[in-house]
Amino acid sequence: MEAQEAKSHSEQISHGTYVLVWLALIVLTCITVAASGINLAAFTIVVTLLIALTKASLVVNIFMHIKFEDKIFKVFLGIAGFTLFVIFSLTFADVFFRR
Amino acid sequence: MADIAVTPEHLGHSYLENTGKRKGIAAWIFSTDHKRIGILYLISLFTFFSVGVILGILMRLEMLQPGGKLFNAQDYNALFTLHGVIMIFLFVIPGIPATLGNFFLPIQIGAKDVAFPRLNLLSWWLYVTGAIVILLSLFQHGLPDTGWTFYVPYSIRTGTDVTMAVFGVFILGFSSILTGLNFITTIHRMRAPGMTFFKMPLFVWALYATAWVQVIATPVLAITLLLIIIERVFSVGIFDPSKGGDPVLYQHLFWIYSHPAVYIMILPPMGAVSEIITTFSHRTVFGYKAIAMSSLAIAFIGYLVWGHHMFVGGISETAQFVFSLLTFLVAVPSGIKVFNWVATMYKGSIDLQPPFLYVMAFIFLFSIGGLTGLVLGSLATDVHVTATYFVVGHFHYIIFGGGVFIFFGALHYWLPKMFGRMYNKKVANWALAILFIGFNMLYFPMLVMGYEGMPRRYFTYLPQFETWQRISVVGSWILVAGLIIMLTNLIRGVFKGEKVGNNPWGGTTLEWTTSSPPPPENFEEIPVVTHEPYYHPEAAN
Amino acid sequence: MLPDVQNHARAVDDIMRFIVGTDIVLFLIVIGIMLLFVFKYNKKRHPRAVNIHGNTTLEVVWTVVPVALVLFMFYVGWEGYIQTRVVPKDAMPVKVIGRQWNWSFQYENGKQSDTLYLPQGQPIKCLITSLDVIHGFYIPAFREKQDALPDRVRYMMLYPEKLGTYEITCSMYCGLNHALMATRMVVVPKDLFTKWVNTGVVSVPKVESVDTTQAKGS
Amino acid sequence: MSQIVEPASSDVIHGHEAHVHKDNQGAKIGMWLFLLTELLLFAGLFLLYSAYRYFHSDAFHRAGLDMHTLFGTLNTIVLLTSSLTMALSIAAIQRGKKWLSITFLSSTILLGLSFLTVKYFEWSSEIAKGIYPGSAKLLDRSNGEILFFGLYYTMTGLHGLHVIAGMIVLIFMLVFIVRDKITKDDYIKLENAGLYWHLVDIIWIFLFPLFYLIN
Repeated sequence: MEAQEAKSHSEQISHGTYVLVWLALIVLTCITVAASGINLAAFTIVVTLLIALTKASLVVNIFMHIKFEDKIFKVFLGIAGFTLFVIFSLTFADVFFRR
Repeated sequence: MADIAVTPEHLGHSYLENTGKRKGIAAWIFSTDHKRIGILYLISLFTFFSVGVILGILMRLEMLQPGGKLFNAQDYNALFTLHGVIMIFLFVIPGIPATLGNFFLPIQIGAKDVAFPRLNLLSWWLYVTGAIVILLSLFQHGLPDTGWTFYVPYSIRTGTDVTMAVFGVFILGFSSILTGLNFITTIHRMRAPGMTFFKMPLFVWALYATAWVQVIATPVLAITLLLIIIERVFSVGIFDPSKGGDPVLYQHLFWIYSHPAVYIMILPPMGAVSEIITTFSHRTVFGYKAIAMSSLAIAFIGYLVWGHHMFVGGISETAQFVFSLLTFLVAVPSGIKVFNWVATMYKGSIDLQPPFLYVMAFIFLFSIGGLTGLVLGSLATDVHVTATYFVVGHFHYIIFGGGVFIFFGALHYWLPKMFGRMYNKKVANWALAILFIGFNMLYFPMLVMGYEGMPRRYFTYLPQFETWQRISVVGSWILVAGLIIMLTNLIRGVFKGEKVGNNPWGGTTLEWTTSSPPPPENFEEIPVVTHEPYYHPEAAN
Repeated sequence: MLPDVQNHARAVDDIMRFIVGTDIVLFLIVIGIMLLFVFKYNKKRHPRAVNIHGNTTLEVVWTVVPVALVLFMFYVGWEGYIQTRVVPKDAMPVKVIGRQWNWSFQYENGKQSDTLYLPQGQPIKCLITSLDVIHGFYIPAFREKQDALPDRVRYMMLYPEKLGTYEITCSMYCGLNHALMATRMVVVPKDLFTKWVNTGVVSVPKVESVDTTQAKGS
Repeated sequence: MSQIVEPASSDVIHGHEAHVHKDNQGAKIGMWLFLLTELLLFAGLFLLYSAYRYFHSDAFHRAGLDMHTLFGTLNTIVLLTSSLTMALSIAAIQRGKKWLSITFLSSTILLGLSFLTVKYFEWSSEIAKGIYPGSAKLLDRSNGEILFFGLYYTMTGLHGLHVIAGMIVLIFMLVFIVRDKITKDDYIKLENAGLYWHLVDIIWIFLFPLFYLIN
């Protein structure tokens, strides 16, 4: 029964959408390479990471169908994202403030 | 799941009888039946537990007098390393989830098996492989001597066979991850009709929280250990200070896993305690939702406190502030659980059977462990007592006095279900009394010695500690006597015990509705759940 | 317990007493109530149980009160600790160098010693580092400890008030002779210390002649 | 892998059809949980990277000068394209187009192979320059640079191992499709293998700017 649901979810995506997403990914890659050439000092890393995040969310949402999946998968991703946030922020509570 | 018919051929059979093609040991070590896998784990776990106990006894024996008369420094260092690695990674972490969890999780939610039975079997094989790899490290270049924490840079520089031991632990990590994801999927997908999340037994809730910790935390340990191997074998600069590395970052990564691992060790016992207390109080549990939610809260806050292992290790003052604060907060949900358990006894009709007595011992010992934890969470006092015997005493109170005592208690609780036979209850009570006395004699002196400044991992000590050390050594003998009596009694019960009915204790969760021992399919008919897990119709409302 | 050797050690003991005292009270309450219930609601005395699903007021109380209590404990512990991180201007720096498996100490004028001689009444800033693996610089009588890291210099404050000899041990496992990586800290009068640190020939109280038991606990 | 994507049951012992438990959603949940563990495995490395970059930001930039942005960009495009063909392969099997699916899946595997080939040339060129773990030339450089290259080899190496693992899984899937074990009605294995492949892609999306776009 659930298999039916899952199937209908992913079938909503057409070949065209996939190709469009791929094009967007390639364009974003080119932008990020170009942006890294410009000297934006500390912002370079912020810009490149933001672009990487955008690319990753495209892959997760469309290629990996998360956009069309049940809520539970989004909850799982949320748990992982939150864990990452916790691990990084607490470690950096040390790293940033070392004397 | 519910639409699957049970064929009558299973009526009267139990999972213990071979019905398939395989015979003898092969019918067990290749079985995908969660119950058989649970038993396999049980046997392997207790084998390694015995090894760990022997190592522990030898360590204590060394402390009979100062000066390292029995072992030299190298041997003693290997002893505590192996004792730690074996007890932590081969016994307590797989612990209740792999054994009793495997056995009872599907039954308690009314399922036929876990979601991925073959993966479950693979987990056991990975466990065995990991254990063998760790044991192989004994025969290579000398026993590993880093302590179970494998702190860099010592673990990178020592000439002993750390690589092998670390690789073994790495494999065990995978076993743990697979068990965790299996349990989460099982709980999400395989609950019997009517079994909503808030009708699940609290043991299942505890396993659910634990499984999340296993899935989310273990990979961090895996990569950390892998980095040690990469650094040792390929001399890649990652943690070694001579190549610019930062050993404190290793400690961060190590404890990001290893602190939550404490909750892998203690949450399942907490779940079992909730089961046992309600069963023997013959009433419903007090504050079901609070207990269920505090399992998740503990698993979650358990992630935020790893830094308290490093208060003197070189983290910033900001980090010290944050981690100390969060550490104190994690005490609260554990406290809530204890209060709820005690409140569950209120106006109950308490039957003082061996499992319940284990729970009383647990509440006693776990309270001491938890309350000494407050001393360690407080920065001013932690600086003094950390890395001393105080810490050793504290975590043995938590993990051994808390977790492992309930492992024993839960075995006493569920053994009649698993094998359809009862152990000798009188002997069980005596064994518990001996264990309890031995335990306190062994570990309470450690708290005192720690406060007086006895650092841990010393093969010798100053003469002023001699009295306390000797009390502790004698305590270890008593404890072992208790262990032997208890295990012998249980094993005897499995084979020769008196036969008992399906529900010897008057339990209300689903496992008590099926036969003892359960049939291969767990239930003759898939149960339909209509009421709360701890519904005692005989009690007044 | 351990001797009064510096203000901070007394503060730590006070905090310890406060936490352990609270612990004992809480412990007795929990265990007392448990035993009372086990006795009162035993099957024989109380054959018919009552299903009680919960009590919101009670549950809120036993959540809020512990939160307040642990927050207070946290505050006390943090205050006690952060005082020790203050470095007075007149602090005398002493380099503490750990290596497998001994400690050595270096004074401002370059004098080196295996025993830590300190002048009485002088704030000391120990600059702790290691030459190989991580060690733990631990003076139990002073309730102070910091890890010695190979790549960094970390500090720890000492305020020796009383003359005497005190144990220094290694608290972080560092290999074969970890347990033997011990030395002593000797607090001597200021004038004697000045002479010693400048010439090294003045006889300071011999380690053996000092009653060491006072530094080693009960 | 196949254990993860394949829900089975205890019928091995009893050998009757009655309770073969087929739960695609469950299999997908299991797979996602597995992906989360992979994500957190790499998270440890990213954490190390970010801390070390904070400590040694100048040295990291200096070390970045020795990186081949071209190889990195090329590989990014290769891997993104392989993700596209992977997704298309699943879309094809959903529509029952077996041979189209096989074509796309094979191109995914070939793209994975090209990724590894580029990686081979990239590493060879670094090693030819004398930059490899433990080399005298590397140890002469500053601590931050040693760490940068240590992490570079570890992270791209581990990622490369994941690409190899993914390719092996995909080859199995290819065989399954050819033998009609994966069909229009039962393609969960392929879907889960695809999820794995996309995850490997996502990790690379983050590795790329951190190592190749730092100069």
